[in-house]
Amino acid sequence: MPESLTRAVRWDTVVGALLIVLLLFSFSFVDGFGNALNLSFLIGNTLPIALIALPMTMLVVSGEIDMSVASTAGLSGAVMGALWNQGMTIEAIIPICLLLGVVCGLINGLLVTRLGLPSLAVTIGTLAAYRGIAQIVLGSDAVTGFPEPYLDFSAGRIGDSFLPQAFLPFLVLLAIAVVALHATPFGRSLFAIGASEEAARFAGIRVKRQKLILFTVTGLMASLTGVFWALHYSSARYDNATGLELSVVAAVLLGGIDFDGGKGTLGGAIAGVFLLGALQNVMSLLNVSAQSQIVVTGALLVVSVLGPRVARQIVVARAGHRAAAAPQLPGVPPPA
Amino acid sequence: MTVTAPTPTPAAEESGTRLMDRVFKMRELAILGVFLVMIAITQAGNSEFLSEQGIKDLLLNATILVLVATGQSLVVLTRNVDLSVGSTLGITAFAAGIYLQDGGNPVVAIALAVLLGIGFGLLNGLLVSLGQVPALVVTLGTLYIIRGIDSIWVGSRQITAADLPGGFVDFGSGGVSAVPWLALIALAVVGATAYYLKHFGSGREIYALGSNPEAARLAGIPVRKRTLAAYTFCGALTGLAGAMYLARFGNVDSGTGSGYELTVVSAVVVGGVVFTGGSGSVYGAALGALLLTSINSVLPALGVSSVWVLAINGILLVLAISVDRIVALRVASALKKKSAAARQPAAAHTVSVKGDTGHA
Amino acid sequence: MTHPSDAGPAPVLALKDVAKSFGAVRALRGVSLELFPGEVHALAGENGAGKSTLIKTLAGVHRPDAGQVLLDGEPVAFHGPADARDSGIAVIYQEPTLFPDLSIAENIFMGRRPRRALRRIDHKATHAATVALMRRLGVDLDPDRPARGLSIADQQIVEIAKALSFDARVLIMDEPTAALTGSEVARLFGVVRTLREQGAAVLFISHRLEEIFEICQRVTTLRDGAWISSELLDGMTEDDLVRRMVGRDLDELYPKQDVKPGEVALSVRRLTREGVFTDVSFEVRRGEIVGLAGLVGAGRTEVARAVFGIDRWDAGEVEIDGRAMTNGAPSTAMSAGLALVPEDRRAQGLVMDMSIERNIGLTGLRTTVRAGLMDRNAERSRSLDWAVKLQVKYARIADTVNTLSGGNQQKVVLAKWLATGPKVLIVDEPTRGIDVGTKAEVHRLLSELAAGGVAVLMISSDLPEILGMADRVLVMHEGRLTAEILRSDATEESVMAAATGRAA
Amino acid sequence: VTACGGTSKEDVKSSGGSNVTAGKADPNAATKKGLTVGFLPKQVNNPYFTTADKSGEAAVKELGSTYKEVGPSSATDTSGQVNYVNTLTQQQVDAIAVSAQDPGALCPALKQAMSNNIKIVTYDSDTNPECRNAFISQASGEDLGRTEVQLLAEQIGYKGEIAILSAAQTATNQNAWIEFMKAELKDPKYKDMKLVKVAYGNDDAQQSFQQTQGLLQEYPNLKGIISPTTVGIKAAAQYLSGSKYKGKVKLTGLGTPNDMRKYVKNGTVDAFELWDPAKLGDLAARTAIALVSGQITGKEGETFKAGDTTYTIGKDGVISLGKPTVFDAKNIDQFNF
Ligand SMILES: Nc1ncnc2c1ncn2[C@@H]1O[C@H](COP(=O)(O)OP(=O)(O)OP(=O)(O)O)[C@@H](O)[C@H]1O
Ligand SMILES: Nc1ncnc2c1ncn2[C@@H]1O[C@H](COP(=O)(O)OP(=O)(O)OP(=O)(O)O)[C@@H](O)[C@H]1O
Ligand SMILES: [Mg+2]
Ligand SMILES: [Mg+2]
Repeated sequence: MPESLTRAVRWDTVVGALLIVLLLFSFSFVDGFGNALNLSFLIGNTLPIALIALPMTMLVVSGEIDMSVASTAGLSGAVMGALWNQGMTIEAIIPICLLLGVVCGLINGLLVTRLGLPSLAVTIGTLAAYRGIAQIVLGSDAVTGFPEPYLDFSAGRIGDSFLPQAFLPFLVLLAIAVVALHATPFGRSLFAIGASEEAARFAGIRVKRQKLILFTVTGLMASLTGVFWALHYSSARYDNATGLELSVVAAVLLGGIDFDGGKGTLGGAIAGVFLLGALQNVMSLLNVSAQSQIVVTGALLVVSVLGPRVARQIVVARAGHRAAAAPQLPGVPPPA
Repeated sequence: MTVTAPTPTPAAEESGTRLMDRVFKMRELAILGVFLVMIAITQAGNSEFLSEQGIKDLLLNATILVLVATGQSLVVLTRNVDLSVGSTLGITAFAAGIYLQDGGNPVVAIALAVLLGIGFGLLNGLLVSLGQVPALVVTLGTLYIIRGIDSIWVGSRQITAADLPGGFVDFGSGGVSAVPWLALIALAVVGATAYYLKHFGSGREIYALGSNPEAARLAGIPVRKRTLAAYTFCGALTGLAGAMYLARFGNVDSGTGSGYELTVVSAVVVGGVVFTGGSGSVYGAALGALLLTSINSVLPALGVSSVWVLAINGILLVLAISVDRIVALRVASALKKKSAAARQPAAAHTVSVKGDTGHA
Repeated sequence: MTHPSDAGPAPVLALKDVAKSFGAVRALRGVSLELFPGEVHALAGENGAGKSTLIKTLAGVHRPDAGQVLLDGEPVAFHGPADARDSGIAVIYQEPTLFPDLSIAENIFMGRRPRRALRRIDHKATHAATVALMRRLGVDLDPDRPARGLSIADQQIVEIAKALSFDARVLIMDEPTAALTGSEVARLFGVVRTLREQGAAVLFISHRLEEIFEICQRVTTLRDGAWISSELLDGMTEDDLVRRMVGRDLDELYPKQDVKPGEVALSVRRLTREGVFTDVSFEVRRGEIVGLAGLVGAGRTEVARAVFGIDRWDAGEVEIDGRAMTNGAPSTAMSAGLALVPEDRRAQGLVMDMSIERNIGLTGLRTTVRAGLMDRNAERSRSLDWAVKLQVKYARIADTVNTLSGGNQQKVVLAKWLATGPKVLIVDEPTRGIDVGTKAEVHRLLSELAAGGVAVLMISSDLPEILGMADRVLVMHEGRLTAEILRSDATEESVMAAATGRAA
Repeated sequence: VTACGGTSKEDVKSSGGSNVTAGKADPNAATKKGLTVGFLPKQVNNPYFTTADKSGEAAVKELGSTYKEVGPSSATDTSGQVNYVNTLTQQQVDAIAVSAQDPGALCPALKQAMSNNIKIVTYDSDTNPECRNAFISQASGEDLGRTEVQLLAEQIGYKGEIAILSAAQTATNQNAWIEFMKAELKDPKYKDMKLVKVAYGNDDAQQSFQQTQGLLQEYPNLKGIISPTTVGIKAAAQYLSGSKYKGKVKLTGLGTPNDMRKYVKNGTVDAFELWDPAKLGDLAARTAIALVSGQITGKEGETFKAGDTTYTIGKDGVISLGKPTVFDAKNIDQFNF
């Protein structure tokens, strides 16, 4: 019993439970939370974070991080705006933007894998570089007026339900990511790389290649997010999604992904994303001021890591006492 | 079974060591080199750049970042991180400001900021070391908490230069000819910290526990105490930096210092302090800070349109760490070849000695 | 079973009825032990018997759940390793615990450096003391070099130097010789004898029984965490000792079957990695076990790494089954049927935070797959099969490997690679830290594999093992192959002569 | 029109329609009471918006309704602002007064609110016209841009190099003002003045500081700086007052009297200007309630009375506050905001 308890007290389970509690609470007690419009807004505004959280979780599991995601998103939004201004068709623009994201991710990946640079440093650098290039590309323009079908898709709902239209494609991506991380050899090797890169290499895992793939996918997803962002808010500006990386990192951390690598589940990460999103929504509806919301978010982060730790320590201590109290076997008599 | 292994010749071994030493000093030298080249180019493009005022500005700009980066590098050395520095900077600056606004004594105000910084450092340190939870999460949490408390406390108030004693504000921009007081303070702090880290047992233990926490525990190093001390020190320096910020900019509101943590982390990383702990120096971190802030001064001075500044900034940052890395790799492989030559029997040995004098 | 009183004075350090559990694993139960001054006391037992746990209890790393630690007859409660150290207890742990970023000198004197005025460190004195220590151990390591990148053997030597650096009343050594070759061991024993004569109490663990008989006076055996016996070694035979440890008689330690070598499976031609090894050429045939001997640092491990593709080579070629290997590509080598059991199990062999199951599964990521997805049942049964075959001692297959004893960890590494069904198997120090029983088991396994047509290259610093198991012995000296000796001609003398470069 | 059959900007333009407020104004309708008006500034805790919103609150209360303020804590958190529009919609307030971080991004949410019968007033920063009922403009961009150039020209004697220190490159209002400054400079009387550079300090004290340094190093002959942003002018003033350029390089722009008092008194700054943010908030509140009461609908030409003044709605639903106030050593002590 204590053992199953220890295993149950995992971050991701705790976060998932918290999310459910919060939702139950909000549906019953918070005015305006449960209606379809609010829920669709809640989900729609959380989607960009959730989208980037997918590859970010994998990256963190493999022991790396990409701080440049928000800038990549901003850059692809800016390019989208600039090309749109040029009169290109949106159907041609979107693939170009995604390709750009791939290039951004590839650059990060090559710097990390070929030169062996720490990814935190590299991506803090490219965070500035990509955002700067976005500024050069689009300048002070705020491009609007994208075609209605696209705007509807990224901001509209499915009929009168609470689900944004973009939610279904997200679910597909989520499913792909979950399978990739938790059920494929690729995912398995990421956990090994994150926990011990050297041991993974000695097991014949192509560490560099896997990492390069991951960074590239992260770039792709970031640019997809950038396109989605520009359409969702129907505004392409160079500073779109500024600071999104911290929200993603906070959510992923909250979801129990260990930044030392090798641990965590995508379910936890996504639960973390929606927990933060829902919490903010609920607090706003309850008229909690923005300042207090920040304190609550911070406290939640701290508690989410301290809580399970304390619980586990109590459980382990109890188990220890029990084992010690067990009757001692007499020493085995030595052979004659 | 009792056979003695042949001992390699001491001379060859020593040459390897000296080269090795150089590699390690290299890290700081590379940054210094990049910095000097950058300054030289800028001066060539704009002769006003290194005027007395220009040098003063350069140093003043770096001061606050140098202080916080020094504190941060101590924390990073212990294989932790403190993301809450930006928030702490903001709240300590405001605390000092509000005290001065009511007619307080500047020295007490600085002490107050430092004490408040120590308080938050202790909070972080206690959470990390006693809770044994990942520093990244905890300090991201305290980043939000302290910022929230700051904004609730500060509200829409702000401290402006007019509210502060003239002497305090003058102190923020004054100095001995081109060297500002603030820069002297920062220099003293960096020097003292570096000396402490090298020459005191507890300083070495900070490196040790970041290098291998498990071994540190077995070696009887008081891991929690040292971690706590590193955080407290970081908090103290951030508080000091908060007071300096107030003196320098004369202007504090609820947003002061937000987003600063990324700049600090960049400075530390560019300065060659390794994020997995145990390796790097505060000189490096300080140089990293100087390099980063100087990029921001260099580009406007060269008349680069501010549209380009951000991009160039980022690219330079990536370049700086790449160059540093490539140089390190090159030297390491040269070193390997060299020691290989040294490991060969007698004939090769003389060659390596000759090679060595060539280098000297 | 009582301790003879003629051993001299009262015990310096003792354990009385000590118990210690980790969750459900009862690592120690009711164990007692007495260390006397001027005596080297051996601690023997199979892998997982609880030896390291006992040592950590003595050293203040673990707090006993029950029972007492007695220092000079008085019960003490160490609150941490520092307490034990301050009471004059020096410990060498089984796994090296160095600070990779600090210099060797600093590693040795961490916590008790010579000081100058104002409690500043005296760097010069530290350096000088380290040089002196190194000389005493007869090794040549630069005191200012960082510990990062030291071979396991060198790390072990630094650990020894660390323990010797203060005049401990009690010296505790957990498998200090596991990574060392004859010469270093001889030096170490010289030093231990001196300490013993000066009145220190020494506790010594080794799975090499001949070492126990060479240096120790008394032995305590543990089995499954329980105390079995404490007695003088005088008059005991190796078989007696083994029986106490294992509880039964042992199989033959070197069960080498004679096999007729088949065609060439691994062929290495003129392989060179600058500064590390030069012009290495050899072949290993199906059914053959080829030993690779040499002194520590001769470059054996480096050759294996390059062949497997971990490091790139600068010149030469490697062929497996006639297929040329790509430079620096372990995955190609793996798919060609090569397996490498690496030297450093903690860093290279295992992902310490992963379960036993997943660790063994890591080499099967390409085979335990159905429709592109992991086949969890196949993975589990593959892992279970091999864990059982190698008699890994664990509570649950889903436990992380860092809860296993050192020897059992080594078995997991072997399992992981044997599970790939290799054609060519390179084992680097395969029995380091493995108890005699298991060692025999591993040897039998290698022998069977060879009999089944696998080509085996065995790197080992355990000379008897090489002599007992190899069909042919290759010897390296300073990065070059200096000799190839057939089984019939191989003796300790001939191999050592080649290894030290005396018979080039 | 396009070759590959996709959708491009031109296609969209032709199909785009604008949302014109329906209904008819009844200037004599009674002012409704018991309404809820939500204020959504760009950033809470920003002294400027606090001043504006405080007087908005006073006006709302005076008219017998309930006031509430929500808002993001960062001025670049556009998605946060969108969330707050949504929150206010959920809470079914009667009107929202919002200062938009982005002209386009808030539109879907604002339209959603309007379709829930909530009246939208923008103040300080506008959105696209079809996403709100009315916009309270602090001063016409033209007035601000031109007067700032005039102020500086007088201070430097219509001669020498000048530069502009703006906020973010994307700040819509800043850019509009800068355009008018450039237009004003075309006047022959400024023929000896030359605008050498527009720098951007991103409304960040440190960056504005360094941009000022850069301007002075790059253009040693610089005579004056216009900073049409309160953060920028404050930082530039602080830098100048602690440097050798104090009093030699003139500085003007938009600042608050409390921020700038010290620099006016110590001679760093001669004069600067600003509208009264309190009036801005007041008018936003009154406009919102007039909209809900049906006294106006936001059409061009409608008039309504707010306090003692009667305002006329201009083109695109823009209501202008009036000319800015110039502050100098003589009058600065009469103001406190
Ligand atoms: N930290 C731990 N957590 C859980 N179990 C542990 C831990 N440390 C040791 N054990 C278990 O305690 C038992 C004794 O291990 P110990 O390391 O003392 O064995 P040992 O005698 O030193 O073996 P070896 O010869 O292989 O080194 C083993 O079953 C091991 O799995
Ligand atoms: N130039 C050098 N300077 C310092 N150490 C070196 C140098 N070259 C090699 N070494 C050490 O010696 C080792 C090289 O030999 P390697 O480990 O391959 O030898 P080995 O014969 O397998 O010995 P071992 O018994 O340690 O496995 C390296 O791992 C390294 O730690
Ligand atoms: Mg052991
Ligand atoms: Mg080896």
